[in-house]
Amino acid sequence: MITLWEWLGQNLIVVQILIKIVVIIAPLMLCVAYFTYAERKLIGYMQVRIGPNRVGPKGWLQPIADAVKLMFKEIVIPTKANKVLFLIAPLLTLGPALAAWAVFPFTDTLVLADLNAGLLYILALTSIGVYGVIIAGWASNSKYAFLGSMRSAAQIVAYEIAMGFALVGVLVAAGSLNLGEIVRAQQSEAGILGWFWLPLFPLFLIYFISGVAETNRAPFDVAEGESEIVAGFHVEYSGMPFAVFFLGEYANMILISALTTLLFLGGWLSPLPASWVDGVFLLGDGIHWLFLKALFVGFFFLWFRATFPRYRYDQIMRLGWKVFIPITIVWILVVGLMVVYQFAWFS
Amino acid sequence: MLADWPILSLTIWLPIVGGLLVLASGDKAANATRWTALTIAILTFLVSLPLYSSFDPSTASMQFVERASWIELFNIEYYLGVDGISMPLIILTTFITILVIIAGWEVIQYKPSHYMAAFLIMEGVMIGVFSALDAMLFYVFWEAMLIPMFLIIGVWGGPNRVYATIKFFIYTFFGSVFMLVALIYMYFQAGSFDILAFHDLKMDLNVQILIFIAFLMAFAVKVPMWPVHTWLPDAHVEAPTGGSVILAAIMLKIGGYGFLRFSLPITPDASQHLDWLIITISLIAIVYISFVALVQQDMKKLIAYSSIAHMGFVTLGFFIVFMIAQNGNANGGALLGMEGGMVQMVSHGFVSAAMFLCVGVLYDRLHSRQIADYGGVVHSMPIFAGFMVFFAMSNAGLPGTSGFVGEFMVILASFRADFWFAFLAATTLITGAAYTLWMIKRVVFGPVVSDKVAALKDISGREFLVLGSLAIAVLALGLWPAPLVEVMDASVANLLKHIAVTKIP
Amino acid sequence: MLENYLPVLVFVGVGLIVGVVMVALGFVLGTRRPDSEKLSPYECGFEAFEDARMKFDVRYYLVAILFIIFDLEIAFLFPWAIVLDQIGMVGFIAMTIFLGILVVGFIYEWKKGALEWE
Amino acid sequence: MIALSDYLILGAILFSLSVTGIFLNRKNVIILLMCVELMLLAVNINFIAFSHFLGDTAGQVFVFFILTVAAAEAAIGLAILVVLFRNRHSINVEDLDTLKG
Amino acid sequence: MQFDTSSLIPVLPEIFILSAACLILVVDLFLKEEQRVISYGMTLISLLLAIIVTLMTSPDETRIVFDGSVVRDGMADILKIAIFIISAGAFLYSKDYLRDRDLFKGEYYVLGLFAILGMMVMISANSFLTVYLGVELLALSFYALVAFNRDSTGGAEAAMKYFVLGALASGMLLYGISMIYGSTGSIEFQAISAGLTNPDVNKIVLVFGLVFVVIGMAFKFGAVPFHMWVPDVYEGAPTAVVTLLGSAPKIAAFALAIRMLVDGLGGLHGDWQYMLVILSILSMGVGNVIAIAQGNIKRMLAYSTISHVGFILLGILAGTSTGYTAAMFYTIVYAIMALGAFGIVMLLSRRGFEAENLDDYKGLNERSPWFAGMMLLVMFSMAGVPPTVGFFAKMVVLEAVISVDMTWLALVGVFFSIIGAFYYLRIVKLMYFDKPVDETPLIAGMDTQIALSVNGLSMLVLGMFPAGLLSLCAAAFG
Repeated sequence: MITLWEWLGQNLIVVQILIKIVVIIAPLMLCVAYFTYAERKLIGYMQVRIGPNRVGPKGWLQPIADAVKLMFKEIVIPTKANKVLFLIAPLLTLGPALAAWAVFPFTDTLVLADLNAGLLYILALTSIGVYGVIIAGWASNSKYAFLGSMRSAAQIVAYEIAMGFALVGVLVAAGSLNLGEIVRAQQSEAGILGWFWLPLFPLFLIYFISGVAETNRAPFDVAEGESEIVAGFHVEYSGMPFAVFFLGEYANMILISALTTLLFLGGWLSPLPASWVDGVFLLGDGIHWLFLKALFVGFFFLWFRATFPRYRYDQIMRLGWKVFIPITIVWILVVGLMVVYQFAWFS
Repeated sequence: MLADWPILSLTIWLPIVGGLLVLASGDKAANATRWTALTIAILTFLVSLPLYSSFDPSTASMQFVERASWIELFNIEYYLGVDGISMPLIILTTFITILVIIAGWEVIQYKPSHYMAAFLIMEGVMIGVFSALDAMLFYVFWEAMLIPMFLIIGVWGGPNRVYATIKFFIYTFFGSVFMLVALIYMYFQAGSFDILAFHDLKMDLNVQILIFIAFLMAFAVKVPMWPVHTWLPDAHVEAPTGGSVILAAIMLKIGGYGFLRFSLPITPDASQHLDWLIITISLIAIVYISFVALVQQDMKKLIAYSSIAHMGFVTLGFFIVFMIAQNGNANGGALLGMEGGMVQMVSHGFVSAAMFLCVGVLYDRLHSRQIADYGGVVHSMPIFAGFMVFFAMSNAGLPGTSGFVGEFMVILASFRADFWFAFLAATTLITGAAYTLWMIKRVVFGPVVSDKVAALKDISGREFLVLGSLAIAVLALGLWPAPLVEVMDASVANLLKHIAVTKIP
Repeated sequence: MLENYLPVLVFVGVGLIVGVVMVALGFVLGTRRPDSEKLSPYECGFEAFEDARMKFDVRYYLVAILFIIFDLEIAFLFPWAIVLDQIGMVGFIAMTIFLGILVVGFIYEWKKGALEWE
Repeated sequence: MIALSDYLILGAILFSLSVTGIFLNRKNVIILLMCVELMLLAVNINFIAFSHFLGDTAGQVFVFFILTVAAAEAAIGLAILVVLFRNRHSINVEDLDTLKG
Repeated sequence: MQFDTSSLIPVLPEIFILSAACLILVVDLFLKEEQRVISYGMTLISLLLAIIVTLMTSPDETRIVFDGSVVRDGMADILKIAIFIISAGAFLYSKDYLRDRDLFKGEYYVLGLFAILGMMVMISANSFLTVYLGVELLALSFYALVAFNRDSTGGAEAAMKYFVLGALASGMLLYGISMIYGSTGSIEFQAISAGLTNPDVNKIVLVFGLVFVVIGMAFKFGAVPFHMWVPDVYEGAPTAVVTLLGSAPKIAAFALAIRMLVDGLGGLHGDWQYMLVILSILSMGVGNVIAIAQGNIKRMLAYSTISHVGFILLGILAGTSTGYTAAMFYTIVYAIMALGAFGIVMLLSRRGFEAENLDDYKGLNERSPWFAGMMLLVMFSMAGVPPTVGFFAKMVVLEAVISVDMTWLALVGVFFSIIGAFYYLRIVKLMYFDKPVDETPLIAGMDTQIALSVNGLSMLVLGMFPAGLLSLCAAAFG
């Protein structure tokens, strides 16, 4: 028999990793929880309401209460549903949304796994999400769920292409698949003006909008479309499986926001030129910039939901195929030319 | 000089190109088409005559040679030439074709232009076979014959024509493709497809035997020899008169010619080794097939079987030479047998053509070939009856007709080999007379069997012309065969010399 | 090299475990009082009268097919993008040709209406 | 360390599985398509393994092209499947019998 | 990174065809239904120009470009030009057929051009990668073309079978390639060829790979026992597509065999020769025998194709330059014959009527003596009867086989060709000896008539003067 300590000693690396993972996931979950709170609160204010305000001071404990409520809800699995797939589907949404953070560089050095193929890994994991949606719709054996999942899948794959092209633009600009490298490539004397959002402005917009569509968020939320197909692919879900879907969706939103920050907004870099702020507390590069920027981007998710009406499905598809893809192709060539001729940002 | 002209090419291509012209002229003006065809046939005959008149009978080497590269890659040449063996057969071809065209004058009403064209093309191709000195050229002509003949039998033939023509095609095709393999094999030994080069080729006995068998398959089917003769009665019966004539008069000769040009000189050792086989089946053809002919109810079938029997003489004459040589009668007997076979071929060309034409004359009138349907024809068609009796006599080997000369020469030669061969061969004089004359008795003589026969009209001027010219040929050859024998003398002697030398290295 | 991937592997595992634990928690804590009405699929009050895995619009197939094609184009673009600064103008022109052909196909789809939804 | 032969055996197993699948499957055409994809992946494993152990990138380039072609193949296969289903209302392999092959 | 623009010149024909295909694809989109003939015309003009481009860029010596993946040599030029001409013929014949069936669409031509491009890539391939890309481009285009008539049940089914078996073949081929790559360390033919002599090469892996490569190739050729798709595809696909599929791709398949087996794996000749012997005998046997039992002319021609493939393989397996010349000659000749045969089939088909049954050919001589004559020539040529060119094709192949002391194989070949003669004769019999069932006169545009006549007469002309084409083929193997 070996003792626990001996075991820990032998598998020190794994333990270290586990600890690091917990350090990443725990705040993340907290963020997710409070993102929902922020959403309700913000939209409330935008619509001149107060939003949640009963549970705890100013409704601070609302997410906790929601979680507890969902925990005690009955899990209904419809007859004729494929039980195994029905339960696996939510996992396929949440799992990748969390696992994607494994390669996420929080600062120059603070990264769990510094992969050279980091961006590919993230692309792969975010693509898995669509399986969750399709499997959920299929396994539920409900017309609405099925319809919702089909719509959602078609939409996700359509925007995946635009997103992929936008990423190619970033890669051309950065010349690396390593997320850390991508951020470092944006470092320059120009500060905020040196980040990729400027030379890649169309791609930046498209990436973010595609991100919104990918996460099935308003105004691209026809897959849920409460007024038409009640709740889309997760109409039959209740209790914790529903909560997992829900968490997955919000975790994905945060992931998209953070990725947008990394790819276009300089990640942890300070918006001010390094020479100005060198050594100045909090104005220099640091993880706090990342948080701020991600928060800023995340805010748009909520803002969109509050202000835009839902798109029609054909409009969504048209936007994805006929607007975004041509623009991205053109802009990839533009960026390519800029890189080849070492124009401004790429000298 | 005349010899500088490409006479052989002319005789080959004139009818072929002419045939295409006839084909193109179509059936709208049928008579004009017929006249065109006839003109071309006669022209061809005239063009071929210098082959005889300018022929130098004193040499065995090839004459009227034309030689040009055809397919360089495989050393295949357009190489033509004739010697004493092939020249008479070419003249025979051009002559018979004229008769065939005339014979089909009114009889053929369905697409006459196609009919005439087929025969003209056929003529050119057959001349090509006789004059080709490049094995591949020979083979091309050899196989090309099949296409027009296939169509002639199939389109203008009798009720069972499809069966007959496909059988004809497959038999002959089957026979010849193995020859192709043999030719290609020899090409690699000799380095070219020159037939004369093949003659000088040295090969092991085993190889020779294989090649001999390959050739045998091709030629035996064509001749035809027992037991691969079964296509012939079918083809003859179903073919239109012209088809039968060409088939019997010329195509069968091509098989015999093949033995002389290929089998004997190229594989003399194998020929000697296997001569018992050929002699045996030749004798079977002569004796057994004659009896088969005896029981035929259909005139064409009867003549077809008689053709097989007569061709048995040809192969007998060709292959008896080895035994004669063994018996010590070196040259004289061998020459006799060989030349007898050749004369028999030419003679049979005339006689069988005439016999088929006679049957054709009757068939055109009554649309029946059954012996039983006729009787007493002599009463309504005296002139025709005269011709028919004459040709029947010749077919039976009556002295004074050409049929006698060849048979007699072969029988005579056989005596020098083995008495019993000669005896068996000679039985044909009796059986041949029996089946021919019995048919004549039933068809021409006796009481008139029906009103139809009584109402028969005698032959027209056109038919008279055809039969008359054949009769002259038969008579001339029978009374004075020397001109024919003379031209082939040197070539046959040369051939015998070739055969006498072993080719085993 | 490969050891870099260990945290990733562990992370994927943890991600899934989090989900599993949560669902399991729901099963443990949640009430379970199923009845046939509750378990029937949502159908606007109707009885569910047929299997819901019905035939669906062929356009979804079309989108899937288009996606496969385009996604692979992206796969080609990725390596190119990373080394573009090294392969320079030749590389750029090569990819322009590639994209040009892609655009031809794209125009074809567009005109043929493969991109229309309604 | 994993040996080259291990990869090759894996490739061979996958390959045989897919070939068996193509020949034995009598139910669903889609499974045929999946078998085809599996076969190409088996080949890819071979290529990558060889490429790695030979230290030569040609194999990996090859894989890249195989992937693309596989996608195009899948696309066309699906398209044919749709046409087939439209005409036949079935994607059952056993129903593919109007042409006697 | 250095790039030599002169290396583009050898691939100009490919570039040209690709551009033409893209251009036609786009132009066709903007055409009205009644202007569709423009796409057709552009396709033919492109093929014509492609011939010119090929001739103009023809190099004096073999050139290998793109890091050894593409080769341009004499054989490539001849085969490509043959493909251009033959596919132009196929396009020409199929116009009316497609019109009558509402299939007259630009896609047919674009897919056809892409298939041609695939063939060109196969022909010019100098590495397994290029070979694979060519094979797939060809196959993918044809999968789509076979299912071109979307309302045809048979077409969809044929396409599905073709697709699955084709993909299986590609998989086999790739698996073999991966083995060869593993043992020789290269995918480029010259390097492989050199690698074979290396004593360290693992012979077992190599031969294992070779087997799979040969199987894949046999699939593409349609050689027995990998022929299952051929009759079904020929029967199910629209005749216009079969015309294209049954003619030019055989040339590409020949090039495939030469490039892979000779250029790349020539050192293993002793090993693949036996495989090809088996394939060849089986193909000739099964093809000829089963063809006799067919009542559908397209199926009959499919089995006839299989038997001809056996003959082509005979030439290749000889392993000498004479053999390759013979096989090349045979392949080109076969493609012309097949083109003619399917041209006639399409000529006889009308709106709403497919002249597929053998009985539809009854009495063709009554209805149109000229085209009956052309079909006669094609059939005799396929049977290998002189003076048609089919005879010489057979002859040179037999010659090649005999030259390597495999006379027995030549005998097998001729034996089966006699069997084959039977069913070709049957067509002739139907056309000439039977009364027509259907008296509808044949209508065809002047262009089709001329093309068909040229096609038919070429059997005869090439048969009388085969030296030119033969020496061209021989020059390819210097």
